[in-house]
Amino acid sequence: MTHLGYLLVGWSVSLGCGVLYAMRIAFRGRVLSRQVPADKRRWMQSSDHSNNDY
Amino acid sequence: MLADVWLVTNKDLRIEWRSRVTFNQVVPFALIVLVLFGFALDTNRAVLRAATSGVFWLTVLFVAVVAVTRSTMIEISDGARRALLLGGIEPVAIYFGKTLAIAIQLFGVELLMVGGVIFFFDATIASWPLLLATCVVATWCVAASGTLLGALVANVAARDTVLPILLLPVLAPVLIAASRAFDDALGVLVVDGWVWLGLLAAFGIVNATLGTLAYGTLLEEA
Amino acid sequence: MKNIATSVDAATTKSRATQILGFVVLFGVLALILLGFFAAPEDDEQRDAVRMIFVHVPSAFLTYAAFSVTAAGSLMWLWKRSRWWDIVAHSAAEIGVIFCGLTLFTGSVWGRPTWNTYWDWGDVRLVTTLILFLMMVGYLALRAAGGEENAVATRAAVVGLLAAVNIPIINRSVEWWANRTLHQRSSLTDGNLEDLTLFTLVVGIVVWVLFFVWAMIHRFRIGWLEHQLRDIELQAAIAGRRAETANDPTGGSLP
Amino acid sequence: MPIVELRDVVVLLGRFPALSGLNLSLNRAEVVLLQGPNGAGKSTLLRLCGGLLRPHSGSAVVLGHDLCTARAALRCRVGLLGHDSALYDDLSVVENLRFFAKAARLPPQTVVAALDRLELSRQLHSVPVRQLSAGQRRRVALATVVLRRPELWLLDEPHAGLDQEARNLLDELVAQAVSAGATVIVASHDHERTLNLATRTVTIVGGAVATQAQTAADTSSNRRL
Repeated sequence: MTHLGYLLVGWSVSLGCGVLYAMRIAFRGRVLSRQVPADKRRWMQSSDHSNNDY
Repeated sequence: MLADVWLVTNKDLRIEWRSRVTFNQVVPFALIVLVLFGFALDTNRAVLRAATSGVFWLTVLFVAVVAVTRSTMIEISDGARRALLLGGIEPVAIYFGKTLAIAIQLFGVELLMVGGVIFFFDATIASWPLLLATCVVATWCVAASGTLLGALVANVAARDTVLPILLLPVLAPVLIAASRAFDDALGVLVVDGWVWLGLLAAFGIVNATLGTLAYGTLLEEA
Repeated sequence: MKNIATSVDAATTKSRATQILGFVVLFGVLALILLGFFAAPEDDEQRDAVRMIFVHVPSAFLTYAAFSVTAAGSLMWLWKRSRWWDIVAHSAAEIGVIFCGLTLFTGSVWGRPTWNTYWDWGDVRLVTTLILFLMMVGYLALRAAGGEENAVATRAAVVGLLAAVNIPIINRSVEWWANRTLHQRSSLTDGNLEDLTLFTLVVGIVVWVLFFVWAMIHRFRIGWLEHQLRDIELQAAIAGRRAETANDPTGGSLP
Repeated sequence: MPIVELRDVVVLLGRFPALSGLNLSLNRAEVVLLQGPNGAGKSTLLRLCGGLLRPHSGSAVVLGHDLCTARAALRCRVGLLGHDSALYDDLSVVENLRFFAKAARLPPQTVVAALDRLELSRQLHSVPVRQLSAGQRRRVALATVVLRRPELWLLDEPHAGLDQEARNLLDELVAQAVSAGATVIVASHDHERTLNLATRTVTIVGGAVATQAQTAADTSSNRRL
């Protein structure tokens, strides 16, 4: 296969970045989840009391 | 409305006239940058001449960062931003007033810099109308984007570092277009400078529109 | 993604849907590697270097998709002032910057064997993408600089829109600047690609989009949790202040 | 209709709740003495009433303007004297006042009238604000408030840095404004002085009202001016 070095670098950096980022957000989500009580972890529902009427 | 714009411009220019910050610091800074580029590129006269447009506008961008910072600082020091808000002037008038003040100052610096490149870089002017028109329009673009971003970072703690990070990429198209137009005006490159000028005008209009829409919100909340 | 086998843990940002999605992405990546390296044929001119297309083009596609989401989220924040849209804009910007960096990187690495250069200042899309990258790095830097939550959101939204508005102009300007480009005209539409190459490219885009969705969901939930944490912190601070009021040492006595 | 109507107002400075659920209702022509320890939220309350801050939660209406939506309209009708003087250092006294007068669309003669009212000598008119003493600076800042004839006066430690003569002048100005129907909120440590005028004292602790009381000036209605 020609240009194998270039291909390996391009592919591995792309996939590596994806995997690292995925691990990072999964880990960070885990850490943060432990700090927030379960009733506040409903993603789609707003519990925002601040004045959003501008 | 126009009276309010002039009120703000007049105020900023008057403050500049009294404090001479731009004149005493920015003009020497601009000339030093030009001279340093001269040292860096002086081995080859042709290289220096070919690079003149780019060097000129790159220097303008650096100067713009200083001018915008100064324009923002006027309103932050001693609660003057509060004064501006309490004054009852429309945010749009404040935006255009401050933009105009920055533009006038930058234009003055640019005229001195044109003298600088003629003197140090051996530049010859092929078309004065194109040169001056480019200066006017590009300066407006720089001032319009700068005023908007100046208000945006005004209350950020790290505004001195955040402003260039945001402003310089936004001004990249101005650098490109103004340099090409200057290439034509200086007779360095065979391009149609007026087409580039049109592009600059489009950029200026778009960014001033965005500034008009966003400035009030930024002044109130950010 | 690591412990897919375990049941849904209460204290994570994953859910049944994201777990399945994560699985699909993993298999998709494996399939893409097999397709890209072994099934797709080599190009007549570029030889095997063409296989870079399967990571480069999907990344570029996602860059612009992600920043469009950021622009939309910014606009919606300024209009509706809903925290939801603000977090969407932030999440998409963060993921977009990563893909934008990868686009630039894979493009350069691909450019070396095919165009014999890592970088060309005359290339329209290259320069446009670089400026976009710098703008969005500025966007994230502004976010990171911190401040009051709503103020940060408003500032960031203006920068997000500024980038979105300026990119087409930059694209036009650089095009005029050079009137030349190393990029082949849109690879997808000119019909020069082999069927299997085209199929692999489509698989690549689909896999990348699925990963984007997976990452967006997780990143959004992180943003949401951070917002909740700030809210909890704020409620505690308010309660603390109120306690001061209740235990007023002077008892409100007047002179 | 109350001039100031605040209910459960929370105001954030950064992430700090400077006001933590404050309730306050003021009527026309009241003079309120705002007391409380440092960091209690007095200045924040004044800046809020001046339309410079947005409540994070709660409802706040000042002079009929909702502070969540109509701060710009409110700001034209209030006069705020803050800790800092809100003047342009490099402009002269007259230039500063002219700028504010033009911004508020007031006739030019109001500038001279305001300066005369504050007894600023003519020699000082063309001096850059940078060169003024702290007391003179304070007088000019006060002139920018007087100039606008606000319906609500918000004075943050107005007596600080003023000499005896200027303090008397300030009291006189406030008394005149009140008799003309203006409402005044004064945050001050100088109790004795301000108490003469105050119809009410409000003590703020921890970003909320701890106590409030009517004062002699109000009940006996023979204010010593």
